[in-house]
Amino acid sequence: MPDPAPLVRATDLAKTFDVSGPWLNRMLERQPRQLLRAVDGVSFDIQRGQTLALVGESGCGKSTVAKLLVGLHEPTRGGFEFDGEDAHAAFKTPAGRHLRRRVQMIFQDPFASLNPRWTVEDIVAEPLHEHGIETDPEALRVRVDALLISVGMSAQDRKKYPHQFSGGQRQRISIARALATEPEFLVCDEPTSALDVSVQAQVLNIMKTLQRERGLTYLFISHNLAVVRHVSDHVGVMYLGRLVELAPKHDLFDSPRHPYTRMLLDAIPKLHDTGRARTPVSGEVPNPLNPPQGCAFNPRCEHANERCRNERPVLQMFGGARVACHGVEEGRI
Amino acid sequence: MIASFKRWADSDVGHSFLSSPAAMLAAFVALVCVFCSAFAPWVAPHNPFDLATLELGNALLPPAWSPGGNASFLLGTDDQGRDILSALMYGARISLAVGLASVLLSVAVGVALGLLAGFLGGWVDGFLMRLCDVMLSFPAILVALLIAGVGRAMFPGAHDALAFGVLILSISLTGWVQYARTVRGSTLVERNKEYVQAARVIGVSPMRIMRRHVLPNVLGPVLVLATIQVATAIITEATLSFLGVGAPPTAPSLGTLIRVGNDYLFSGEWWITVFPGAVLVVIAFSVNLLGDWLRDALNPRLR
Amino acid sequence: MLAFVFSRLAQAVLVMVSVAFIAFMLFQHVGDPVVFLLGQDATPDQIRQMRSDLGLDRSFVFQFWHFLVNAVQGEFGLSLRQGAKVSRLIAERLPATLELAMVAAVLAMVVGVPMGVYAALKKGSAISQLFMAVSLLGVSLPTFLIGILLILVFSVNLGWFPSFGRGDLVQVGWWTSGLLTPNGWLHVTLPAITLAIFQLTLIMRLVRAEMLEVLRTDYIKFARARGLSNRAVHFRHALKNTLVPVMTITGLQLGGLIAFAIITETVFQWPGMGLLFIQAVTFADIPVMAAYLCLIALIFVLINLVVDLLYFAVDPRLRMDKAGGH
Amino acid sequence: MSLLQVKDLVVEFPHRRGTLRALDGISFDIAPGEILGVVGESGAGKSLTGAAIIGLLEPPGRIASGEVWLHGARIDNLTPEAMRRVRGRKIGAVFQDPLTSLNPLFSVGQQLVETIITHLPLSPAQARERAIQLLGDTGIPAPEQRIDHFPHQFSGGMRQRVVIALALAAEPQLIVADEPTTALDVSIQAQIINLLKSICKQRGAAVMLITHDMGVIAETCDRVAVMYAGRVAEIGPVHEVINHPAHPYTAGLMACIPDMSEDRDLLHQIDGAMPRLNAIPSGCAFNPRCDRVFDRCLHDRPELQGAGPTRAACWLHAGASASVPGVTP
Amino acid sequence: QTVRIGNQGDALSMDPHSLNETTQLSVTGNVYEPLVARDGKLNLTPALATSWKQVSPTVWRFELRKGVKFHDGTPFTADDVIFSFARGSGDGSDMKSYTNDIKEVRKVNDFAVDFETKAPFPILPDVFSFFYIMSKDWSEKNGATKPVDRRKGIENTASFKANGTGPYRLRERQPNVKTSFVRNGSYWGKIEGNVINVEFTPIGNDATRVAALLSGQVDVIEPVPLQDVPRITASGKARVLQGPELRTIFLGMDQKRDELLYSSVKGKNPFKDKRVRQAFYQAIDIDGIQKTVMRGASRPTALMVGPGINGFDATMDKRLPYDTAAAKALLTEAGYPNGFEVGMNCPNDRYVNDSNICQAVAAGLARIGVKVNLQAETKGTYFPKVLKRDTSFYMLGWTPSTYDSHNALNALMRCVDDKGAGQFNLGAYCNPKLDELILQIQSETDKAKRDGLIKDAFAMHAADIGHLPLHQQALAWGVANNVELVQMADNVMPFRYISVK
Ligand SMILES: Nc1ncnc2c1ncn2[C@@H]1O[C@H](COP(=O)(O)OP(=O)(O)OP(=O)(O)O)[C@@H](O)[C@H]1O
Ligand SMILES: Nc1ncnc2c1ncn2[C@@H]1O[C@H](COP(=O)(O)OP(=O)(O)OP(=O)(O)O)[C@@H](O)[C@H]1O
Ligand SMILES: [Mg+2]
Ligand SMILES: [Mg+2]
Repeated sequence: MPDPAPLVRATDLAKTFDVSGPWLNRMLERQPRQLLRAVDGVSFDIQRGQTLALVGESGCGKSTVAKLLVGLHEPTRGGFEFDGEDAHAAFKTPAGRHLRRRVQMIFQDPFASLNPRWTVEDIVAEPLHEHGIETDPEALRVRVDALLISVGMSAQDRKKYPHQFSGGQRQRISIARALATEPEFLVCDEPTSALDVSVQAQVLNIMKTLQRERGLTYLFISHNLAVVRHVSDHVGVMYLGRLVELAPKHDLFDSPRHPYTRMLLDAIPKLHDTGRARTPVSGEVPNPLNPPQGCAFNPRCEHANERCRNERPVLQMFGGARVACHGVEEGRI
Repeated sequence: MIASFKRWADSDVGHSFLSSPAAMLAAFVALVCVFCSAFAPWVAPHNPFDLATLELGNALLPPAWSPGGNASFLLGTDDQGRDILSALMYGARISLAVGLASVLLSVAVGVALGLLAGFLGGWVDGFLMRLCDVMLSFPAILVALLIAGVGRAMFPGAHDALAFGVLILSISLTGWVQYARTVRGSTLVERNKEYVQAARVIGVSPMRIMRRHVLPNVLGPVLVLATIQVATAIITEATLSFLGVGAPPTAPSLGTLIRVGNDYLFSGEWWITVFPGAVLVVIAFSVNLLGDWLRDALNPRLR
Repeated sequence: MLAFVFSRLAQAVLVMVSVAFIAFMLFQHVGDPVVFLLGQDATPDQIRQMRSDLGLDRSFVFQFWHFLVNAVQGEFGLSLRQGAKVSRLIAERLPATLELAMVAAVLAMVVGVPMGVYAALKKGSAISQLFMAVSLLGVSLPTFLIGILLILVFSVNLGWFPSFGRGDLVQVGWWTSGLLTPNGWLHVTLPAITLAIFQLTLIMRLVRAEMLEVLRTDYIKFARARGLSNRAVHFRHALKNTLVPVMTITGLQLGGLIAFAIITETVFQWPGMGLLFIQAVTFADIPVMAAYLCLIALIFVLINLVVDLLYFAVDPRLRMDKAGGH
Repeated sequence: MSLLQVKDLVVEFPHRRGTLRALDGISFDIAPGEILGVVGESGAGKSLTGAAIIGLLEPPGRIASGEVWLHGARIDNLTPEAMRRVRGRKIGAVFQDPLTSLNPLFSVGQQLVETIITHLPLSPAQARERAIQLLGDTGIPAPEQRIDHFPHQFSGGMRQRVVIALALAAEPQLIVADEPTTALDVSIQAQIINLLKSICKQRGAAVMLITHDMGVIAETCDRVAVMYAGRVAEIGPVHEVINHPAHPYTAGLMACIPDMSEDRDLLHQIDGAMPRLNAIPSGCAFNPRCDRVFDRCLHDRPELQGAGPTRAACWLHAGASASVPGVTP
Repeated sequence: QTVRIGNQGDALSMDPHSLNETTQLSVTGNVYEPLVARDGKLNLTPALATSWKQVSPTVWRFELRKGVKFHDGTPFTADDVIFSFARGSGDGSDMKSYTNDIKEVRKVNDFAVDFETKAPFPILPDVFSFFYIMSKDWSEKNGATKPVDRRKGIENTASFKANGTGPYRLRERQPNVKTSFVRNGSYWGKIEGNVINVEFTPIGNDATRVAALLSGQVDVIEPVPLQDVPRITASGKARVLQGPELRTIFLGMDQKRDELLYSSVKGKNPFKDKRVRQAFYQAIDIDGIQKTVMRGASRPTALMVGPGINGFDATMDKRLPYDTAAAKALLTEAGYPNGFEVGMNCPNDRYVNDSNICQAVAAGLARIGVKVNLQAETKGTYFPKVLKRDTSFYMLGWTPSTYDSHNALNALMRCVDDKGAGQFNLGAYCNPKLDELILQIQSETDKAKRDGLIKDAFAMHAADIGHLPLHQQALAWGVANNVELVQMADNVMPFRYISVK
């Protein structure tokens, strides 16, 4: 059955950072330009009302993808279509501001993502102001109250400052702010990784409830696979700027194919399975400035062979999943 | 307004103020000085700037309590018959005004440029920071000296107001660099904070982000710096006046009074030197104390 | 590394040229040297002649260009007032200023750093409060007043130190040093104290603030957790980390020392560059002013360079990053 | 005999609006070679407990009452100098962030050697030998070369190994590890935990492992203490606590954790937030959030009491010894 | 015996022809000598010339002293005189004003020269006292045949070294630091004092200079700030020698422009009205200034020259009375009942207490309703400005370098032309009748008649109130108790008169 047109479609998204030293130094020391391929050709679709999770180690480019999607970065290559419209082209035009209303983001750190000098009311009202959604002060107040209540806070919290709230409450304020423009697509960059398990549960529950009520679409970034398994419909595994596996949740967790995915799953401590000795993951995360030849994972992969060291694998369909691995392709794994 | 004051009194800063005798004393002294100078025309017993009231016959009177003193000149008079006490009030008024104005000017320029440099980055940043380097390689006094000299030569109109303008300009011309650097530093940190990114995602324009989000959050260190710079500016003004480019002699600032008093250090007329010096020290000291306290109070890590 | 030095030197040239340019622009307004070159009985013709002889009737761009061309050849012309080569005048004065600044800098360091460390370690104690308060006096009194008070007390009333000049000098090559004779040391004492007081205050407060910051860092906490002695924690770990930023800032302040030396030199009749400069300003001696400003800019850039290099030497993070780049 | 005994430890912060009691009567003990996990919400007082034990409470924090015994000797009232000798020698510490725990201006070797020499009667050369050996033991390849490198030249995981080597440098009997893996990558976390575990087993050192992560606790520890608002809510053998939590808070906490093995639409959640230190409710601190609260909870403060193999501070177990029915996830 | 002198300024150069300025000439005058010198009372006295006479209206003959040797041993002859006058009137010399009137210098024999002037010149010997004679040989050998040439950037040996015939030799020269001299053992004349070594040190800062004297680091200081006189006297270590100086301090007003540059009065120039000038005159409390600002160290004057200048006449030295009411009345009469505003320029580091005097004047004027906007500034910016006549009301001091009234009349009171007349008449005061008188004075050779003309000229100027004379400031030298010296009214300090006990 062909999928309906996805709400979000990223095609070959790439972002390269120039991290070279100043020109003079480079000339004198004869150093080449240093380019960091933070995201290197990532493609995915997200259907309306669904959640795609991105997982991977620190520095693999998850946040960069997120920032590309909300227009905080310009892509070096590739594009991102939102509801059939080229979002990056639209972000640049004044008329494209309406798109900003439909795409919002929730950040990782609830302590840094709220301006410490603003009251909750100001914070939540800012997008309403900015987009001229609500200009009448009284209506604005009502609207803010409603938003706060919708994320499980009380209307009396309006006049307080962020520092007067706990982490979980702050994250709810961020969500309220993100919801103010009634977006359809929410990019959540590790929204709970700074939070405690008990608070995390509260936040995840709110997100889920909202999704159910409003039909929100999420891109959910995390390195916590247990959380990912809980919230997502599809999961993408990233390694050094590339997707190495993209699969429906159950496929991925039940039958991981890429050796890296397997390694990640293996690294999750199991709660009710105490005292189990795991085979520790070996090796270090490679330097993104100087990625290995061939498959980026080959230095840490026990299945790596000559081909893996030279040729870069591309994503291919295997059953329900798309995997970029020579081993899987060759049936070795 | 009231709410914010309440918040202040209840906040850690407010509390730390109320529990620091040094800060309160300094604030009190500073307030008294500011009051006396702001309301000098009403508070001062004489108007030392009104030349018609000066009597050479009253010149060089010692303070009222010493033999030969005159009760209407509490702290004595100088060689023109100016009442020292009144001259101090009027002089402090000029010094404070020059100090405050030059700090305000350098804060305005420095903060604006620092914000721009930090927020825009790229060649704007590069250019502004090189400019700072150039400014820094001119020692402050030198610049002030040159500007003051040039200013006076270029506008020979000789009106006092202009002289002060030149003073203020020359002091702020080197002062802004510090603010620019500080603000740029904090802006670089601040602009990568998630709340700024959140504002960008919402679609707030960069200028607005700078003004409404970044600016208030980088003002803390600026405030501290500014407090202390007020004292420094007053002293710079005194020094410039020592080097002969200060306020006009008929409307002496604290610095000019000290410079003049300087000539009386060896002669018996100690009061001409001592009182202006003491007032300058008291002002500078209390402002510095306030700045010190503020620095500690605003630093959450030192609380 | 090399590139770094290069770019700094390139920057130095740039800074010096812009300094000279600004200076020349300003000189148009600081006075007319001819008035002082000719006595009171000079005729208008003589004055006109002199002006055109000196090129003062040309535009400042022309004068500036002329200056640059000469400066490139290491020539700054003759002092208008003294009729002596500017380069020689400055070379004669340079040792005096540098010695004074050095002594003051060392004094400020040697006294300021321990005071700052003490004030940080014993935060809140009576003595450190006292240090803080007294040091504030240093920035609350104008330099010239301090100088004159010192003269009044120590040379007029007590007669311990001389009130002016450098005293007995020893010639070492072209460098004249006052630091090789006891008399020279007597002479340098009061000016050096005057000059050092402001820096001392800054250094002390800076060391205290930095030290307090460092003492809060995790690695200090971890050092304590490893059971290291207080001495090791404070003076090995904390102090070293404190001195890195302190070094940078005080390095920059050295330039300030030289600038403040103008006042100190005026008060103590210290025959250094500052005195030369202030006299040049009084008499609109343009070549001297221009050369002085350029030299100051050069010294500044050099100091910055040295400070940065020191920074490289002390902080392995910078050192290794550069070396590891290849 | 237990290696470490903490008895009724109270830590207070004198504050302008009254004294904050951050730890309120903590008691537990650790046997030699045992790994005790400490879990709890952020701000529950886990780190403070660790800091109090190694005598590094930051002023104005202070131990107001209670005792800490190490190896049968009381250590909470030692002079600073005597306590310094205990630190490093008898109790090692590992902190959360390996990036900031090492002094950037000193090479790894310098920091190791200085620690070893401070505590052990070795010559610098011998100390260096030992340092190299320690680095090797913690799994750093080519330790002879790496020893002269500076911290910034190591990756995060390796830095944390260096920190562990430093903590082990003088063969302490107890290691307090405060969130040793939180700052690390998922894949490195397991390596570090395994290392800690195996090294301690080898050397017979006991570990107090502070973490948020129940999974880590489950895999690593022998016993676990659950803290809530400055108190121990429950303490007991690890699988008991996980599988049969006795305290409603523990039960809630366990239920919050998304489970890999089952699908649920919504997670269990404990409503509300942990009270602030200045507003701890009377009675049981958990009572406003507890779904099984009853009268007594509102007035009387529960002490740790036997609840089967574990002990819990909950009135549900007053005199009882079975786990609470109905709260097991 | 050594004497250490602390002076406010330094001789800029050792070249006797490079700058016509008192300090410089005072210092170099110990090493070099003129043909005709002045003694302690400023009377002309033979130096390198033993006698002189006017052989015709335009020719003076000078007989030179025999047996005089320069410090390097070469004998002094007529050639040196001719060379020196050639040097002093050539490029780069600042002494041209002394040689301008000379047409030719002729050698009569080795020890006599004739000076031919362009016009009859009755006071030629008077203008020679600051014109020093250099050695022709030495100058040629050292490439110092011209004073310094700043344009070409060429230095001049004579700036650092000196070879004269005077009582002291230059031993060491560190510009602006220290210059030391040693007594010339083979001096041709008698040296009155006993000083062997002289150390001359510039100390610019007043307080420092006083401190140096009080702490015994120097033996003589010049000048002493007036307010410190009691302190020095009370110290018991030193005393202050005070005496009248030749310099006259006065105020000038712009009387030429039709509208003042810096004034509230538009469309006309109030200073063109004599009543206004007189009102200003009478509003100045000169006695108050003398008493408090100058602490007694001044001599109020009604004339533009002081005692000691040829042509000074004590009978004319009567000031208009200080009378605020009269001044106010005059102002009202002139049409300014409420006064007006005017800018005043004043140096603050040139004359004794200069800016304080201006302030006191401003205060006096304030009492008759004139608001003075006083701009006091350093001489570096002050003089260029007023010399451009960019001023409405200014202060100036003048010492006739020839010790003759004609110099003052010519520079200060003549109508301004561009050939040097009225060059320092910065307010462009102009009275054609006075101009005529001054021309007459210039060429009148009969002394009595000439003095009469001078008297008339001064009377005419006083009647016009062309300037507002204030006072002659007093010299104040601080001298340690063990030092004796002669204070000269022209502020020159010859070391030969100094003795140390
Ligand atoms: N503005 C930037 N300039 C240069 N490099 C950048 C920039 N932003 C990110 N990077 C680099 O890009 C790579 C990917 O970064 P990104 O933040 O996307 O990783 P991440 O997967 O979100 O990591 P984490 O889990 O730590 O948040 C990293 O190596 C990072 O250093
Ligand atoms: N200096 C201090 N002044 C006042 N309260 C403090 C201070 N330091 C810590 N506290 C309080 O003590 C309590 C316990 O802190 P602690 O650091 O032990 O928590 P934690 O359990 O380690 O939390 P986390 O998981 O976030 O590390 C917290 O509520 C904290 O606010
Ligand atoms: Mg990220
Ligand atoms: Mg903690």
